[in-house]
Amino acid sequence: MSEIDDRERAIEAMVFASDEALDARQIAGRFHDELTPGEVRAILQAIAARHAGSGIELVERGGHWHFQTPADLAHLLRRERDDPRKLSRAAAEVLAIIAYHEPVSRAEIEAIRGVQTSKGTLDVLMEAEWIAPAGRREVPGRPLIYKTTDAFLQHFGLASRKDLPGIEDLRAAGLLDPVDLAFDAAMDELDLVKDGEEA
Amino acid sequence: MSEIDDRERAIEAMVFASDEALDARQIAGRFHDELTPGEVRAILQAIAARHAGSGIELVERGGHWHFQTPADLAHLLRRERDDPRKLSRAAAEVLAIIAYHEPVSRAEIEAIRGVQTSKGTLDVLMEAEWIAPAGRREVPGRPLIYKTTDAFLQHFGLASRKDLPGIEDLRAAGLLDPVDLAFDAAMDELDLVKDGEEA
Amino acid sequence: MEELPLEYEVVPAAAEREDALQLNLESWEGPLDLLLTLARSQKVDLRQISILALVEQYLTFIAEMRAKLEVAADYLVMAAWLAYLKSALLLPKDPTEDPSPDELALRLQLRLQRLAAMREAAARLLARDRIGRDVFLRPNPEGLQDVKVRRWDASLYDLLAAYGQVKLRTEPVVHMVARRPVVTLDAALTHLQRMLGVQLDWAELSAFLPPDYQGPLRRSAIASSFVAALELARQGRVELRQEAAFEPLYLKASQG
Repeated sequence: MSEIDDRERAIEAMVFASDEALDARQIAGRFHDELTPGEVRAILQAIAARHAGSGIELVERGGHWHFQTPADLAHLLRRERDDPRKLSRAAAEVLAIIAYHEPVSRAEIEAIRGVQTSKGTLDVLMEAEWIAPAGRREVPGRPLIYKTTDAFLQHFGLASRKDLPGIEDLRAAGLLDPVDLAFDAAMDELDLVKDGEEA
Repeated sequence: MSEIDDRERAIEAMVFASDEALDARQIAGRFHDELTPGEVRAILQAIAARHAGSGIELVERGGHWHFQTPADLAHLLRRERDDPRKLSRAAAEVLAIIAYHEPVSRAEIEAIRGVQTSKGTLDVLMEAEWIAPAGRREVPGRPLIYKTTDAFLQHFGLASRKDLPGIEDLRAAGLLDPVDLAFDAAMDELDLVKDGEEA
Repeated sequence: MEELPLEYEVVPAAAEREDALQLNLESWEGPLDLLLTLARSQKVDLRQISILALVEQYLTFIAEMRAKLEVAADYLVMAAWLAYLKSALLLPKDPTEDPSPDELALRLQLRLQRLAAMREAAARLLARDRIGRDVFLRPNPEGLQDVKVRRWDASLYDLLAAYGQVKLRTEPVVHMVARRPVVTLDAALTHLQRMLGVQLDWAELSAFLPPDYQGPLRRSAIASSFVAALELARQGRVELRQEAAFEPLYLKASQG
């Protein structure tokens, strides 16, 4: 195996030893900024490439990097382990709505689900650190709005929100737009069709 | 990088994700003994060799294998941060006494200060590396005696202890005036300045 | 859209269950959810779904439930609204009606599509490779440490000032109280009264002072004489005059 650069070794050890995922800026800081975050990122990518196909992989989640086992080995490793937190159906839906629509208020979540959201549901998601308040919506009542966190991306193995399954298709289909907006669009289309027929 | 054998990947992931160091027999057991402990050991050695020189190492301790970061990188995993603290008045007094009277024992310091000196005060000065023990006084009890260090001279910008101002200099500088007298003197000076301005 | 296995499988629609008695509304997350479940049982794309058929299914279901169980209010509100929608859809179209039943149906359809999209998104999210289930982290990392290094700070001035205070504290202290020359109030009163007999016109306070009083003694004499003048004025034996604040103070013996 070719000689590994000292800085690459150091960064590899840092990420390996860290008890939480690190981002390039944190790592650069540990080098007293002798390296730029950009350089750190390039080195992280080199490390990830070196581990590709092995039993350990270096992955990026929301800009933060950590080592983990490859998913295809899950069956060998799952033994004697507790299942991760089992989400209720309501919690899973609320989480999905926040992830795909963020930031959203509770009222907006309820508009999609057609049912009131119990306080407990948001609490469970906040306790798991998958969602966090993201300020207030500047509308009457100034409702709190929520967004997903880096821990959410990490847990679900997403490099970024763009990786949310099917998000592009949903957006393209207008399924992430509010009903009012979709309704107006549908009516416009209908009018166009009618106009076309009449012409 | 050459293709890594599936079993090698699996063993690597197992050791990585394990709470504790694993021995070859435990690993073979997870493969339902399709591998002999000897084969497992050979694979572990191959994994260790693959990581040699990187920021992660696979090591054997008493037949049990685990991943760790290389010892020579330990300093990078610790980050030292300065935590500046102002020296207490008591510590400044003790330091000054040692500087003016060195070498002195703790009992002598107390006699000069007129108050008891806590052990912690001397510890702080030793931690700052401004004082150091300088042997023992050949009197009953053989008390430890202290002197100032080169670091002390450096910190306070002194070429040698002879540069410390003498008692007369201190008096001239007003440093031997009682605090209230010194205050009055300062006020007088202020008045002079004001008068000057008015004139 | 592709159907994914849900981690939480929904309760089958009532029609598929023999023991409809055991169904309860808690199986659904509200009326919209029940509608969606019914819609899925039609096994057609939500965009092609017959809202009328769906509404009928819902109303039938709620009617059955009502016979057997206490039906939650929001299900009944939905039922009432859907009954209205159903009648509107069946009646001949009234162009003046706003919103039109078709528009209401479209809105319902859009809502169901959105809920279905999120339901599916949730399932796909939960099916991802999750930490602790599919991928594993290092259980006991060494951790990165931040070590604080204490750095003591003091200036040479601090040091010398501290030494000065030590010296001062331990030096034998002698208090010398200097005796200062003063003119007492009594002396000033006596002197002033005597002088007023001589001086008949207005005169400045300083004119009443003995000319040989100099330095601190003179300052003391001014102070005492001033107080004495106030006292004599109070007794009505002297008049005081001053042009303005800080101007010279003039005295004159009272007439009569």
